[in-house]
Amino acid sequence: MTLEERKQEVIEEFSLYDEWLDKYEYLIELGKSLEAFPEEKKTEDRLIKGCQSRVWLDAEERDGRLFFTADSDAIITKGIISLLISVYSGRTREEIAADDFAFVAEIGLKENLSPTRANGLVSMINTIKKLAENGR
Amino acid sequence: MTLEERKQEVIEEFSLYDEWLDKYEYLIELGKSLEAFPEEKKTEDRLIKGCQSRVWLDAEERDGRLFFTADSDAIITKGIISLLISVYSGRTREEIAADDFAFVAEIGLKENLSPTRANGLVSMINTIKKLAENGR
Amino acid sequence: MSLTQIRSQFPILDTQVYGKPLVYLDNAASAQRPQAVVDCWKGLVEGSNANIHRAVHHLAAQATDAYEGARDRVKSFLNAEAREEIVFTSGATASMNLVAFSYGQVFVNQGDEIIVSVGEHHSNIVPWQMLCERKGAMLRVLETEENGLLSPAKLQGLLSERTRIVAITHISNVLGLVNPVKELVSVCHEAGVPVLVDGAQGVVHEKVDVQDLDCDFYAFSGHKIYAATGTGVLYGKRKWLDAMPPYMGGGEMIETVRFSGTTYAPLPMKFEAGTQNFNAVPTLVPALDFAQAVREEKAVADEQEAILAYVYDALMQDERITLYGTAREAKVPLFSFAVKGVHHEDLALILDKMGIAVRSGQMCAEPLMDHLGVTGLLRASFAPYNTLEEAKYFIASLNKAINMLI
Amino acid sequence: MSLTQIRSQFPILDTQVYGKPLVYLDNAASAQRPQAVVDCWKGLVEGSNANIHRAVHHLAAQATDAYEGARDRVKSFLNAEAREEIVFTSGATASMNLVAFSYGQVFVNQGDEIIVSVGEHHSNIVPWQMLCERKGAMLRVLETEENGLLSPAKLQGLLSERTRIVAITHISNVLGLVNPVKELVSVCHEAGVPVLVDGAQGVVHEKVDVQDLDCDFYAFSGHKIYAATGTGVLYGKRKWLDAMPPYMGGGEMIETVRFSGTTYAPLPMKFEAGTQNFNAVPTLVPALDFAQAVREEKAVADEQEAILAYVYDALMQDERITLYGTAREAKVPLFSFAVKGVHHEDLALILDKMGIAVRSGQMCAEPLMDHLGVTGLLRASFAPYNTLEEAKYFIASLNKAINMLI
Ligand SMILES: Cc1ncc(COP(=O)(O)O)c(C=O)c1O
Ligand SMILES: Cc1ncc(COP(=O)(O)O)c(C=O)c1O
Repeated sequence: MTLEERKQEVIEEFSLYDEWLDKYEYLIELGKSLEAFPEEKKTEDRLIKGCQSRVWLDAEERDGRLFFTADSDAIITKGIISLLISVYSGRTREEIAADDFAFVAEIGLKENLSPTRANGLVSMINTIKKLAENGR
Repeated sequence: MTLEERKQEVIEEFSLYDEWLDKYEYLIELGKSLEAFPEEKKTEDRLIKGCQSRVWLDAEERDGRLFFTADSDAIITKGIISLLISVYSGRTREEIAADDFAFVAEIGLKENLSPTRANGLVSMINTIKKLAENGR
Repeated sequence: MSLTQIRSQFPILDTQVYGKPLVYLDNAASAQRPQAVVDCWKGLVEGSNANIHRAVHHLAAQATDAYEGARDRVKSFLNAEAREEIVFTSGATASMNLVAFSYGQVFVNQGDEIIVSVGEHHSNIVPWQMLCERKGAMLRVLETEENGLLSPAKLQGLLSERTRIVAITHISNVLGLVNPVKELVSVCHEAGVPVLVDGAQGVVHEKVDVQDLDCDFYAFSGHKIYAATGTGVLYGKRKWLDAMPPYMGGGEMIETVRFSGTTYAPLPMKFEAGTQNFNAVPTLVPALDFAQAVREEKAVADEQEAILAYVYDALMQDERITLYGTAREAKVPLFSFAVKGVHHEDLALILDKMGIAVRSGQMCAEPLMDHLGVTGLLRASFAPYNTLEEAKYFIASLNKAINMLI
Repeated sequence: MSLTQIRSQFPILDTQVYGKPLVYLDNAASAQRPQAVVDCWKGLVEGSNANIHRAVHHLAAQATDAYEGARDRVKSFLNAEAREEIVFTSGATASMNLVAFSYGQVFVNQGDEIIVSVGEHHSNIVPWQMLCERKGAMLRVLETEENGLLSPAKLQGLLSERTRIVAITHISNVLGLVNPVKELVSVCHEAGVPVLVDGAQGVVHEKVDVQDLDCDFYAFSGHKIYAATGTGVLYGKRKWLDAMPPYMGGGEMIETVRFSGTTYAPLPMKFEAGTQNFNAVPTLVPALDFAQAVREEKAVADEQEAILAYVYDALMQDERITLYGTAREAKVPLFSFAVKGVHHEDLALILDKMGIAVRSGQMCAEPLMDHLGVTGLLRASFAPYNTLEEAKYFIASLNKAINMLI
């Protein structure tokens, strides 16, 4: 699936949920299903600044593509980072760097997750971009 | 004239003036007609604190009665202190100390002369009272 | 005043969030403002708007009267001895910084000690840390008892020859307990040590009489007690305020400004540098009137007591929940708690979507969080306009949210 | 926008005082607030009232957006490079105290020098005097030229190896002249000395571009530029703000609070201790929008120019009157003057009774008064909602008042 297709898919998935609580149920599920993140990787340099809850993000490059892993101590945040990962993992640096991350607003996350949380989201996005641009 | 009669007289004089500007004309006249206050008496201890313009007040006791002299660098203030003097000069300490100075409000000075100026007025009244109670 | 009448004074309570009626339980962060406060502010701005104190024109006179009238109201509200002991600031934080700087400037030297409790808000810790750093003084920390209260005996044990001031909270914004301030002050005064009381929460829940408490300083914010934001109060005993240098310079806090030397104005002007918040400070009058009126209203007291009992019991009985600040006899309806295995922020986010505004996180009391061994808590804080019904909806919603997350 | 349309946004302008239409010419002390500012404040209080930044609930999000939106607006208004360079304070006085303390704490030591001009407002003198006293530094005073302006050449002559900062006003609140700030800054920067510009009046009358001026700090108050009281701005170049310790402690100006040591939040939070004035700060948006709109309006510019010309000429031509701040090319419609043989306060009192609000006294610039050899002055300061007709009424009334008093 191309990046565009995957984003479209996420937008459609979210459009199924009218109710905020259902969106959260979905994010919680996503969070719970996120692949385990090794404790020893929860280091300062992998911690994303600007989130109220703690979020760790790591990237590995394989065959010219970036693969992300992540964790958070809050489950909804974990669901959000999980969602981002599911979209951006396996893409090339160029693809990620060129993306505008606008789909996040389209699924209503940005507006509705409060400014602090939104800042967290912005921080997550910025970190993903930075990883794509510079590597760690 | 007793203190009460003199106060009544002042209230009646002021009631002649509907217009604030006329009251001020009258106060200016009073100020201009105030007996000269010797320059050498313009000392710190005769200066009334709490007035925006400078006001000096002095009291002398003769035959058990207090006689006030005063000056100010602003003419309306001078008119006001002149008015106060014309009411309280020649009274006994007891008379002054017992007075409530309420006639000042009745002629509209307190409310209309702004808080700072009103504070100045309050300071003048307090100084007159203190002079009556303690002497200088 | 019935609860309905009280609620009708707060139009915001009819707001819908995400299509649900707003249940505002973040009152400890900031209260809502009654219509009378809005009207007061609007009336001043539209009718009596001018800079205060010095000008002699009509609008300035009106504005000054409103401002100085607020000082009289605060004086009577706190039962201070004199109006000169009431200093207006921009908030409780500014009040405490003022004391830390100005008292510290004269009375705190190298090697001296300052005592704060572990349960203090950052605003009653950081200014003292900054002072200690400037002066080479040391901060001593009074721990809370198991039930969350401060103990006069323990405080006594911490006082030393070098203690220069004790800074403690009346009611912690996390624990929601009324500390025995009078006894704490008395213990300090026996040792000749003055006490600053952080009354940011205390003034909201308790009738405060500074002469009875005998505290040396009492600080609070307008916005937590229904007044406009940007307003704050510092009560200080005259003997201290007189002995302290100004905190900020400028405007009319002076007697004479000369390049050869400046002298300062008498109290309270000495501490009110620059143009004051003259549109907002007078809103303290309707705000404190409201606070006092509801406090004296039996219907309100009953509802508050019912809320307190209901929520306290519900939280204490739920085995998944750990409530902090459990001393029932000293409790006000302000509850901070952890839910086992669940992040406070997740709860806050879900409750928000149910229309409920609660606070999550460290609540500006990180040392207390560390002390309690948590990264943050969830807090629900009630005001006189909250109902038992809302409390029940909150508990039911909390239960639902926990179940979603476990 | 016609002048009538502008005036209609200020309901207070229809007030009658003593049965006379209000003519408000005390704008330099505080401006009036347009309807949009009242509506903004009211809308926030009644619809989006909650403490900002940390809470994750809906009202807090709205309140935070409004507050942080104001930061963006101020950034664009001043053309700052980054929003982190915009710090909110309670007013210009607080902004300047912040710099005097925090910059002074790191950069000013015993024997160092600070330069201020003789024409400064107390708020840009006293904080520096207090700093000098704490640090054993010295205040050097830059005198104004005969026409009231500050001269870059003269400033250059005053700079020394020990000069650590220069603090000067953009427009004096007494003299009403636009100082050549860009040139003054350039002279200082050549010597490696940073410059604080007191923009309390400047921001009202001039389009300010801090990157063009290249000043290091720029301070102003909301209430003088149509916003709610209790709001203030400090612009500071990031390199300075980053290097400065916080001024006040508490609330969310921290990264981590530990008794073993506290670390501070990044800009701008580091300087915003305690609950901010979240109901009022967002009023800067409609206020600055208004300021910008009227500035770009030709009808307003023409009327202001006509007022300036009319009043300037009238005052200069009257032999009984001495106007201070005469440099015509740098003049804004703010006039301070003395009348021979007449006390300024008498004039202000009489004008007040004619409906005219003017300021009398030292105007918080006592050193300048001493320098000019007067005990005080009368000041009339005009805003874009004032009319030429009002200016004419003022001059006629002044004449009448003088005649009453001579
Ligand atoms: C030139 C100047 N600087 C500083 C100030 C102080 O501003 P504020 O009193 O609003 O803090 C004023 C106004 O009073 C002023 O006119
Ligand atoms: C106990 C306590 N102290 C101090 C403060 C600080 O008050 P403010 O932020 O209004 O300055 C607060 C509120 O945040 C508080 O709850």
